[in-house]
Amino acid sequence: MLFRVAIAFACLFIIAGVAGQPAGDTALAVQQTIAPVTSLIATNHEYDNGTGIDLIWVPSIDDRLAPSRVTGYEVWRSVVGGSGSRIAELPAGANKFTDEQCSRESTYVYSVVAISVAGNAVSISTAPIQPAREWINLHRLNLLAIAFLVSAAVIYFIQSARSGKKLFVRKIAGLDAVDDAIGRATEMGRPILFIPGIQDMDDVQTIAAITILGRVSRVVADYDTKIKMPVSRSLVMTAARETIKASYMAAGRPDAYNDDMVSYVTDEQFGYVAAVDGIMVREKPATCFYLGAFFAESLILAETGNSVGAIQIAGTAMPAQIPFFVAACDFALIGEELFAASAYLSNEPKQLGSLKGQDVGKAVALVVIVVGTMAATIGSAWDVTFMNQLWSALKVVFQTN
Amino acid sequence: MKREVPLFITFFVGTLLIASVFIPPAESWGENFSVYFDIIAVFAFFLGGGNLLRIHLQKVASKRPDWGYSIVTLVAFLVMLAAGLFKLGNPGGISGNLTTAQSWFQILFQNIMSPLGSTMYALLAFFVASASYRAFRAKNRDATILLVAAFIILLGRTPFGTMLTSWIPPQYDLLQVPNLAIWIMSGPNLAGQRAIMIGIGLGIVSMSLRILLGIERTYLGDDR
Amino acid sequence: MESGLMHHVALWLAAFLTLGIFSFLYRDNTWYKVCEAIFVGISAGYWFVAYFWDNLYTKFWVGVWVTPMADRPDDWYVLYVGAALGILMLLRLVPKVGWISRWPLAFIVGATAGLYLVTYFASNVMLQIEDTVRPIFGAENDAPIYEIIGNIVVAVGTFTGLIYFFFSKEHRGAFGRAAKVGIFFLMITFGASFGYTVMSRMSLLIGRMDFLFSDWLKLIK
Amino acid sequence: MTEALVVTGTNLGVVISLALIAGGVIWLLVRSLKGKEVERRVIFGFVLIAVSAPILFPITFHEQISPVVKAVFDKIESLPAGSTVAISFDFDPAMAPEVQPMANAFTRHCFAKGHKVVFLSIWATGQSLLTSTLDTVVRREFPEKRERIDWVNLGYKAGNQGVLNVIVSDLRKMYPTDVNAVPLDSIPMLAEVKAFRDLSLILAVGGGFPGPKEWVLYVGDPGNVPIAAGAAAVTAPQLYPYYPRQLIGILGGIKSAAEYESAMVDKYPQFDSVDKPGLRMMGPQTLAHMVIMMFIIIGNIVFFRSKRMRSQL
Repeated sequence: MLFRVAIAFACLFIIAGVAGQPAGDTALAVQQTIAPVTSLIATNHEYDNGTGIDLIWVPSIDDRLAPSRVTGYEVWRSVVGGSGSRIAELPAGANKFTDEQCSRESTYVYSVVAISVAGNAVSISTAPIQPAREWINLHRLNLLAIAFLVSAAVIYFIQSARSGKKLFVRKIAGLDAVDDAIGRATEMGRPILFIPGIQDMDDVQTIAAITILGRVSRVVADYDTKIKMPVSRSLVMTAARETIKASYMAAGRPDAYNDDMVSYVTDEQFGYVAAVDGIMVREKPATCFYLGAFFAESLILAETGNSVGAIQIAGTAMPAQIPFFVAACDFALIGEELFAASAYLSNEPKQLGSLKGQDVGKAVALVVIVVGTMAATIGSAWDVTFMNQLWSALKVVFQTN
Repeated sequence: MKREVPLFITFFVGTLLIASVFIPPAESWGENFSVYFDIIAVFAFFLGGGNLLRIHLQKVASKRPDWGYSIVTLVAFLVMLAAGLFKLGNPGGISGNLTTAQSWFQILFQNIMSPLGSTMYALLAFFVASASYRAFRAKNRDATILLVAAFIILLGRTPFGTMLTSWIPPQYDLLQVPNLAIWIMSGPNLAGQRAIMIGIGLGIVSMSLRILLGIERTYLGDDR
Repeated sequence: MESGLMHHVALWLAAFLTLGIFSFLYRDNTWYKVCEAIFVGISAGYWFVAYFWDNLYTKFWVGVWVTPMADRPDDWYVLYVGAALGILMLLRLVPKVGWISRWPLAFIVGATAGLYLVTYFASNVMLQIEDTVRPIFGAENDAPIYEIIGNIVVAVGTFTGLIYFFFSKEHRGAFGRAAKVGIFFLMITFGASFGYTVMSRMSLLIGRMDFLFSDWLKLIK
Repeated sequence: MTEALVVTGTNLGVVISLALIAGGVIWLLVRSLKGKEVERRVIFGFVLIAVSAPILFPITFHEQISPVVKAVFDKIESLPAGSTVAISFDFDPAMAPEVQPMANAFTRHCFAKGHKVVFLSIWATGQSLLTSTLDTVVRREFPEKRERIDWVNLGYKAGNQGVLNVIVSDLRKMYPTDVNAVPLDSIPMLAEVKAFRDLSLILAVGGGFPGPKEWVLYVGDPGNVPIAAGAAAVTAPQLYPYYPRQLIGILGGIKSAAEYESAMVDKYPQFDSVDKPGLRMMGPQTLAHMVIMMFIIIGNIVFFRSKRMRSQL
């Protein structure tokens, strides 16, 4: 209703403006009011589930004055056969808007109102438009292509390793120490402590930690070392028990396995840390593993572990916590090494093949950084067209969203 | 069956969610997963909470060392459960807001859990100091770099850093410690962070593929 | 809100717990063990209650029973799938069919792997690479000298840092030297982050000491 | 740019505590020159004194606003009055001493500029801290601001980044009502806010997971909304890669909070009388830093002494 009144008013203004131009009195009124936006066009928002419509327009002429006489714009939408409503308020200078609250079943008409202190001006309405849904998001085609490329490299090297091709993998210091660290605990007759971070199974770092646990517990089962694993999530407890149990089965000693090796403490970050600290000072583990997603507790754990003289092997992909582990632990896996660890420890060719595959991703990154930086620098410093084209092409290819 | 079905589920669900990113009508699948996960997590807690009860009850029953503390844990756990599940003390009753100031749950949280958590967190201040003393030593080249970077940043975050180098003329103001600290954060630090982030991204791709393809299956208790 | 007595009890309780945790710094002792036991019990209860009301009640129960049909989203029935997976999880308690509990686990791990693969590839790999690619002299060729040095440092640091992470190539020769430069940058990053963090950690202690001195002992206003 | 060291409060107490620390350090220095390691508990004791003394006998320093902080301040300044801004309380009591001063300063600034504020939390523990800001800042200092007209409290929703994923495109799907069960559709200030991408600015205050980074990934980038972070100092370095494109500015730790408070007082002198925890905490902060740097130096002296002694053997 309001919408129609607004249109009616706008028409009146325009008529009054046009008709009254020569007359002195009304000319003043015309000066005070403002021009509406022009060239308002509505198009379907591409590659969505049929929920979006893009609007673009040319701002009111009065918006180009300095200072602008327009204080802002309102976007109005009406469903064909229904009522209209204001769906957005935008600042002066705006020239586009995306309505993402549409329904595929409806047809819409839009108009934009320019707001000023003196009065408002309504644009001509758009043609009726119905949003359409697409089945493939072509905006993400570059993401799909590059992710596919890297994935294909990983799978290719897994396959080629499977067929018996010899692969070189560099030493990862922290992981070479795993056997010795467990052996030390066995000799000293003290337990090893395994902390899989404080996140749940819906964090990929926790999953990485559990896969490493699979390798570590295999050695533990072989050496007959005691393992203690307090966890802060129930699901992690379940997964860890499965994993350790399987290792004991594989080592041929299912009777030595016991559910109490893994125990749930509490979901609360510092409640968990308080309990783990207590376990450390009372049971004095010979070796501590901290692998997974860690937050502030990383240093509390590492310093307490150090005070009881444990060998500490840590690894996380939490950039903020890596420094603490590097500084306070004997060995630290940095970021990517955490994800590579289970493959490295397994020493199976196909697992190692995947490491070579991810190196292809790094190689691509290196090439793009070198070529891109050179193109961007040369292009912008000496205005070389080809270089600029190359630079913007790379930007487009690596843009996400 | 015991081995194949979980592997199939992993592969199927993972592939579906990868695809959903590229298919607009499937965009909500990722959201639905987080709802599933939250619901599964509640059920899983019955296992975790049950485990907590069992361990401490066993400790008390067999009078193992420190069994007295297990009683404290059990009482605290059950009191909190009762207070929260029955919304004890809540003026709105069982349908009221859980965190109303008068409810026992909120009182216990405010007066017991919250000071405990803050204090445990505050212990970090002490550990940061002892770790700095121990770790920041010029043992080798790497450790020396670590030490120097840390020292500049520390100095730059205090007014003394400003005073110490304020005599440096404005055209060389980068050498003033606070500016140098900011430059380290946005220059070399940024570079290191980026390398780590790119590495992590690729590491996740590779590990996820190993999991989806069933090469990595230790988490399922399948170790071959 | 709280009566005077209640307020005092709460204050002394908080002080008792605070000092109890601090006493751990001297050594493990009974006081700390009591605090630890309380903390574990209370917080485990807290999280279960939070899960119960937020997830099981608000998300599931309200979604499938309380909300009127007309107000439900189109896909409300997916909630049943979540609950079904949860119940499968509990089958672990029944030894004979315990292995079925691997299904929901497989579901979670698969979904997590799938979700992370794409989102992290986009935000960690693609976006970071794109951000690294920029003109060294600034977009308008007007960057001051320290910014130029900064840009070179970012490009070189990212490049060599990545070289350090290569697994399938031996760190020898020129490649090895580049990897050494990479470690150099990583060490600066670690040192800088550590130094930066010291600040943060001190604030927490200041907060607690402030509580002890002003709220509890009333030594300062 | 010489900064005056403004010493206030009981000067005698300041002198005594500084003397205590200095004396202790000299004693340790002498010991370490003999190549002796310092025991952990001694370090702990020093930290305790360095933090406690300036709390009991306050010392304050003047703060200069740095560009990353100024960017946030200027953004709030430049928004037209009446813009809708969200402040998310994604922290717990333990992190609160560091980031709550930022949340409070943001709240004051938004109200002083006449913005409308949406309060929410995606941390279960953030809810009560949000309530405390509402009690101590909003209701006490801005009694004229009315709930649901000038500000609204959406409260907490479980689901971490899942919540963000939804509210960026549909607020009502996650939050059908505000914290007092009032339907969002009947709240005047949210009439045009259908989703978080309709907001003018989001101030993500927090430091863990989910935090500012998730706000960028799940709301800022897909919804094209400006986001500013108020982060614990520990997470600030990881946020730098997102600045200035994906994050318009970053407050990292109590120093940034102190800078923001200084800037607020410079621009709005009426806030000179309110509590400025950021500035207040910089004294103990600075002293603690000095002590840690001392220990790093002592640690290196011990190290080189013992290395020399070993090589002489």
